Amino acid sequence: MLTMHGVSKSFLGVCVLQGVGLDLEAGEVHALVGENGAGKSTLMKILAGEHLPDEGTLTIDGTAYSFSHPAQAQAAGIGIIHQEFALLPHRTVAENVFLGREPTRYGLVDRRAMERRTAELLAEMDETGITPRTPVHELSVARRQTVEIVKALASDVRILVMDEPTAALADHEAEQLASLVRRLAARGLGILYVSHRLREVFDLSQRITVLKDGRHIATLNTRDTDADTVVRAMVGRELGAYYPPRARPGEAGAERLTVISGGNARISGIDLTLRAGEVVGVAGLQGSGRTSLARALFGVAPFTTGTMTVDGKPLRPSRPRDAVRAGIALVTEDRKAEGLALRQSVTDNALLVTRAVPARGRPPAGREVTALLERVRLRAHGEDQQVQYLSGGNQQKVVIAKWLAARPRVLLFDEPTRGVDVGAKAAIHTLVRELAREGLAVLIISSELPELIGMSDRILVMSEGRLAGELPAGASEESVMRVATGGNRAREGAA
Amino acid sequence: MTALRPDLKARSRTGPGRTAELRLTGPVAGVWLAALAVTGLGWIVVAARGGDFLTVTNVVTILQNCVALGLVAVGQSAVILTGSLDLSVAYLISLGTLVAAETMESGSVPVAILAVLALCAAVGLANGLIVTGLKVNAFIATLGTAFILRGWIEDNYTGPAGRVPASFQHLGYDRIGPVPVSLFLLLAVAAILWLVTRRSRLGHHMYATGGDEHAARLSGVRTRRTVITAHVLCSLCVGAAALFLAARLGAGAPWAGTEARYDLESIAAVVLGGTALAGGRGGVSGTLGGVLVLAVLDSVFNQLAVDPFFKNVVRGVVIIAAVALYARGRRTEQERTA
Amino acid sequence: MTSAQAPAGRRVLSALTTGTPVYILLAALLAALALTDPGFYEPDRFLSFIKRAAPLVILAAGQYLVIVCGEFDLSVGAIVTAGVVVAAELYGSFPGAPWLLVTVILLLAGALAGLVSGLITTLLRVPSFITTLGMMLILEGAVFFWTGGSPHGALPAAFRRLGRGTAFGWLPWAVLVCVVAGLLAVRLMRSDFGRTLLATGDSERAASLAGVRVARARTIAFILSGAAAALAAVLVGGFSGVSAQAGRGYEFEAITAVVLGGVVLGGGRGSVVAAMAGAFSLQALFTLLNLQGVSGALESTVQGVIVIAAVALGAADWSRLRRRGTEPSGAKSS
Amino acid sequence: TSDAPPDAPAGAASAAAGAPGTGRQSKFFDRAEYDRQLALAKESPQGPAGKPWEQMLRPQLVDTTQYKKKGSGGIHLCLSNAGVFNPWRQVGLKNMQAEAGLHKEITDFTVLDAQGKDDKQISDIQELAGQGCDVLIVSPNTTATLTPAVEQACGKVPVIVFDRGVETDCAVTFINPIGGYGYGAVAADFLVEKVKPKGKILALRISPGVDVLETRWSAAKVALDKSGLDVVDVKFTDGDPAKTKAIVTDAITRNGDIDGVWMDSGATSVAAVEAFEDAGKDVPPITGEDQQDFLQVWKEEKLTAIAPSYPTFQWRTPVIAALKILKGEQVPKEWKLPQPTVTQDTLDQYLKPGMPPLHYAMCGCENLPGFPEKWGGKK
Ligand SMILES: Nc1ncnc2c1ncn2[C@@H]1O[C@H](COP(=O)(O)OP(=O)(O)OP(=O)(O)O)[C@@H](O)[C@H]1O
Ligand SMILES: Nc1ncnc2c1ncn2[C@@H]1O[C@H](COP(=O)(O)OP(=O)(O)OP(=O)(O)O)[C@@H](O)[C@H]1O
Ligand SMILES: [Mg+2]
Ligand SMILES: [Mg+2]
Repeated sequence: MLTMHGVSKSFLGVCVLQGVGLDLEAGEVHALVGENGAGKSTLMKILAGEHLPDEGTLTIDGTAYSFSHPAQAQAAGIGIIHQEFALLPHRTVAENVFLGREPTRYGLVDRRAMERRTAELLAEMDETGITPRTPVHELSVARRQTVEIVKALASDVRILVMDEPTAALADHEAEQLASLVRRLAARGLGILYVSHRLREVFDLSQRITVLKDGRHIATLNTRDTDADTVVRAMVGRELGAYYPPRARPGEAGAERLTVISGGNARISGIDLTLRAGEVVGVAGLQGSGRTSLARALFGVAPFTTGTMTVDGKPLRPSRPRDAVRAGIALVTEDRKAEGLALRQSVTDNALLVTRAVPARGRPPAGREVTALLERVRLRAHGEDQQVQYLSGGNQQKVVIAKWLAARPRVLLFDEPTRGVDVGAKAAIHTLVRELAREGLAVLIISSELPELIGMSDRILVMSEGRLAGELPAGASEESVMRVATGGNRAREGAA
Repeated sequence: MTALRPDLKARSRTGPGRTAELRLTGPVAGVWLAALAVTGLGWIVVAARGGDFLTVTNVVTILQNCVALGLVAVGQSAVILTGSLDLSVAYLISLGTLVAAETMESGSVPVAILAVLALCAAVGLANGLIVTGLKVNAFIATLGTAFILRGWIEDNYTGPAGRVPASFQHLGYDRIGPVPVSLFLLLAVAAILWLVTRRSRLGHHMYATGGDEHAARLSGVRTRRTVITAHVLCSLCVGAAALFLAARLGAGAPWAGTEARYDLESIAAVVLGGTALAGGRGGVSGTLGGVLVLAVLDSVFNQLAVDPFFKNVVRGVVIIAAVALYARGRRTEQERTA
Repeated sequence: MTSAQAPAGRRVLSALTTGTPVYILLAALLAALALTDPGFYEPDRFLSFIKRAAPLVILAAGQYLVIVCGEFDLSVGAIVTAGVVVAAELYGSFPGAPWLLVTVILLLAGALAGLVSGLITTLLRVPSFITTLGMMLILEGAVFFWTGGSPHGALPAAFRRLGRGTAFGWLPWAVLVCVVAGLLAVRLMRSDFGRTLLATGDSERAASLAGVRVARARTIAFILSGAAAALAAVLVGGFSGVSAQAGRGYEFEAITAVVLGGVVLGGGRGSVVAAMAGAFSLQALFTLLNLQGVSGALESTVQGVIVIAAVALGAADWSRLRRRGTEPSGAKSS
Repeated sequence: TSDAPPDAPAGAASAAAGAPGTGRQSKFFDRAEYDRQLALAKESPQGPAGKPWEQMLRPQLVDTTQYKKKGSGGIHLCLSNAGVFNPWRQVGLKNMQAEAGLHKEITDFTVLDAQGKDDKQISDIQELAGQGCDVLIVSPNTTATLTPAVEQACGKVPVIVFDRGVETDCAVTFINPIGGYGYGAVAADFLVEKVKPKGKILALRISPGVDVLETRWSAAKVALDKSGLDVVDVKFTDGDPAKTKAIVTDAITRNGDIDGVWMDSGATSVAAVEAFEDAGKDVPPITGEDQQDFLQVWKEEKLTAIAPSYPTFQWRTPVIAALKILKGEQVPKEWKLPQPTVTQDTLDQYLKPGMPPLHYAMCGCENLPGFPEKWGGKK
């Protein structure tokens, strides 16, 4: 029912899409994959009326369209779930869901109808933890995702675009989403599904379209292909082993960081030791307290109880600066809001920490910066390019470079490869292991279990704000999930 | 889907159902409480000096003094809610009174009202178009319009001009019982604006645009139109203020708006009323409270014969302190919920 | 990093192009001045033009620091007025005070006002628009309350030399002060502090999580802006003597100058050189309007139109042109 | 050397044409009032010598017995002041307060300050009228706009209006000096006398559109146009000394020489003088106002100068008038005060060392209690 043909788009003279075509049947889940910056989101945004294409045609059920405003796309029956949330935190769920198409009575907004309809939609999605009047900022990330979906479904959509809907979700939540996608497709919606998680792509889709560098590479029938083929099409070459080798026995050295019965409002009873040279993974469900653990270690929302030492010296970081001075680095889960000054150059971002905290050594000079950026394998137009114009994976590399410049002793990664494509992911994995080899202590929080298991020398599992268990390298996904969901608490959580 | 920790659960049980403006600690209730407190304080201080603060005349004067600033501030809240700003209101008021008085002198009152409203709508439209179309920051854009209006006024008027017929001056002077009619004008305009911002689609879009313009646009909101409409609404309110002032002054005055610094005062009142300068939060009802606080303060100063320069010091302190309190409230709220 | 190092020339180009419209505007205005008044470029007249622009340039540099980290300073005009009045008051009480001492006292007082604004803004989280608006009311009110509306002393010649006198008999001190202040501002923005200030304006959270002392950086910006305003007060007071409205309107002029320079309100973007060029443009515009004999009344109309137009041009998509010039030179690989 | 287009307004046009005219006369120019003021300026006032604030010109006395205060209680005097937004008004208000302090029978003196807001002043007047004042003194912010409020108040209390007028004669008396035409003419006549024929005159005005200033300029225009002097520039200074200096500097370089400077008020005359000094030129005949800083420069630099005044001593008169009214004594319907001019001869009399630079010499405050400290001066 939808056909896009010959779509081209360039930003600031850089060609992002070149003659890309795509078609979608009713009731079909059509996956769109490609490296970071391949142009997936741009194509979807063109479909949603956010960008005007430079060239190309768009027809729905035989009618040609050209959207210059998202409202027009909505009117044509297109709903989109954005890669970045488009929710207003201080407005209620119902207001967000009906934003731009509020029902009216006598010319005034009919709140009651709005809230009733929102409640119905939420109920349809088996979501009981949200009421229509809750302000969105009170919701967890996963629930905001639900609101986004409800919002997209609230109008009469025939085509639903989902741009990395599971990036912020744990596997277990992603499965719930998958069943919803199947139900929607069964209702006759055409669904365009963008994801970096190949497993769910193969799980859900009937066809897969691969983009690379703004070009259409292939459209494959899911049934007739396999992951290796898709990856090869995406990356343009064979990817070797997925994960770098783990630490050899005895490689883990001195204690770098220890926490004894640390706790605060969100987490409690944290006993933790990180050693030089090892990569420790932290698993857990959404909201289990993993980010809170990282934020406590880094002094953002510090421990209020317990003791913490770094290299044997006691440390009570009360703000990030204290942690940075002690040699701790945190790669946050939200790199755009927390990791980067988007309108500054690559260099300025890479040097930010060393400039702000001279105790970590003089800021490296030009040549050293170049070496650093080469080390993280950054692909950019130049060192003076603003990072806002880099793709997600390359932005993440800048974040890592920023920390490496400060020569840290402990590296905390919160979802280091969220929204990062397979190629860049592999590069980051390799880099992480290299850093551990050099004697850093590394902590990785990830919602993607294969990655976590592949990378970690041991795995800590969090549940309800506590460390619920520790598993050795190579533990199975099932065993991790068992500890993470732990008994009847799991059922309560699965709202 | 999410495993709730105990504290989260506790919160979500009380959380839903409450809208921000009903909270007693929220800025809107806060500013009305502040108005009450200032009144009480004024009453005590004045009484201690042997005066009587809450006489009917005095209350009426306070209310009367709210009207002009109230009209402008209510309009200003509309633009500020939308994430914009209007610094041209002062000169627009001046020009409005001049146009009103001159048209009334030579034509009729209805024509004059239409002329003023048309002029204001045009200026608002221009402001909106410059902000959205030319993408000039609202601060600079409306400052620019202010300069343009100023030049126009200075080039064409030397001193007061025009004459307002007695029939129209009723708006400025008459009372129904002890209540000035102009107060009804303010209440009517405020009610309309309240209805628009809180209950109409446009209003929802205004909050959305002010809260996050990008997100609003993605959700299908015509953000540009919304901003333009907010500017027009604001300027229409300014027009109402100009008409009221014309009625009260009996003539048009080239400095009616500027000497009273309606531009900065209205912004101060809006912010005092708890509307976030960045947009997206707050509302008309708070603004009225802010205006009332300023008027009550003024009245207390009058009663106590405070040095006018010292008044400014106190006003500055009050504005900063009030906003600091809101910021505190907002911060603790964030800490609780984030 | 795979692309080649940016050649120095290109970097200069890109630094200049971030403020392109303002340099074009300035060039146009200076050319128009030359046409209007052929004598404009005689050395002493041109120097006196710079001398007149000096206070605004200094204010713009200070305002730039505040704007670039995402704030506003509306109190600078009041600081200028207060500075002049306080200086006169000081001389009223201590007629023999050495000028350097009084100048230093003013600078410290300006810095103090900035410190207070900065602390209120960063610690109490009051939007700086409000903080500095309040500060403006407080300063004006307090100074006039103190002096009863009119300053008591006169400014002696020694104090006024910076604003009025010349060095070596031909170079106005004000020009020298302006150049030094400008160079310091450029130096500052190139320093680590300057870069972190920019990053703070761009993303407060990212900066704070990178160890930047955000509140401190912002407060320093306010302090410097306050001190710059006090320095401007020394020049203004020196140039024209005691006046109770010495700084009237300077806050808006300074902000306009900075925005003309392509600096984005909200922070994180723009160069201090362009901001100062914005101040020169504004002064050139005033001079031109004056020389053209545009009737006093219409002057502000013309000014309004030009400011809107210039900022609109700056907001237009110049980056498209710019990008062409900085197309990556190194091949993509990896 | 001006490239101003021929149709440019005011000064520029005349410079281009070299004609004596200074452009069209302001539409607010009122010939009859102009003639009346010039005539008044020539008359000598009635009243005690040396106390100009008690003098009156061509008084038409009216009966006030109806306002005579009965009973013995103290007098409650009220003032609705437009504001104290410039030094002139600040000096004036101090004069009035000191005058009120002179009289024991005044037990209450309430001042409401409208801070330049017409709207607030209307409320202030309403408030005061309902507050049991014995006399209400009004210094209106704007002439036309306060008329209705004053009319209302007239029904309740005896009202005295001063400085700017209102468009009603319901007030018992309206106190003001001769006026703007008189001011402008004195200054212009001085230049006509002192400057060589066809000399180049620079006219500096504060800002357009202010009626009290417009009258000053339009009177000067009449005199200058007639004289054959060449008004090369008419510029607005916004009352900003820095801008004034710049304008004068430019005018000097552009015109080679300036032979006389006319100013519509004194705030910026020192800046104009300095511009000549900084340019290394002799200061030509110049006009100013009775502000101390100008008088001081005048004396120190031995200028050829004149300072017409809009005297601040007029702030004393309303209190005196109020007392007269409450005693039932006659007062003039329009109490025209003299408007003395500071000339070379009287310069020393008005120049008071130790007074602040923005003080107005014509304050008539020298013998008031608290002088000079209250006015910011030193003994
Ligand atoms: N508004 C914009 N201005 C300039 N460049 C842009 C803009 N939006 C996207 N780009 C660039 O276009 C390219 C494609 O981006 P797009 O977001 O479509 O990639 P993507 O395939 O969705 O990647 P990811 O997997 O990281 O989400 C990137 O190089 C990006 O930097
Ligand atoms: N003290 C805090 N103040 C503000 N925000 C916080 C605080 N602690 C955590 N958060 C935010 O709350 C969200 C939920 O974090 P939480 O620790 O509860 O779960 P999590 O297990 O870390 O979730 P995830 O699986 O996304 O990492 C995160 O986005 C985090 O940034
Ligand atoms: Mg994307
Ligand atoms: Mg997390």
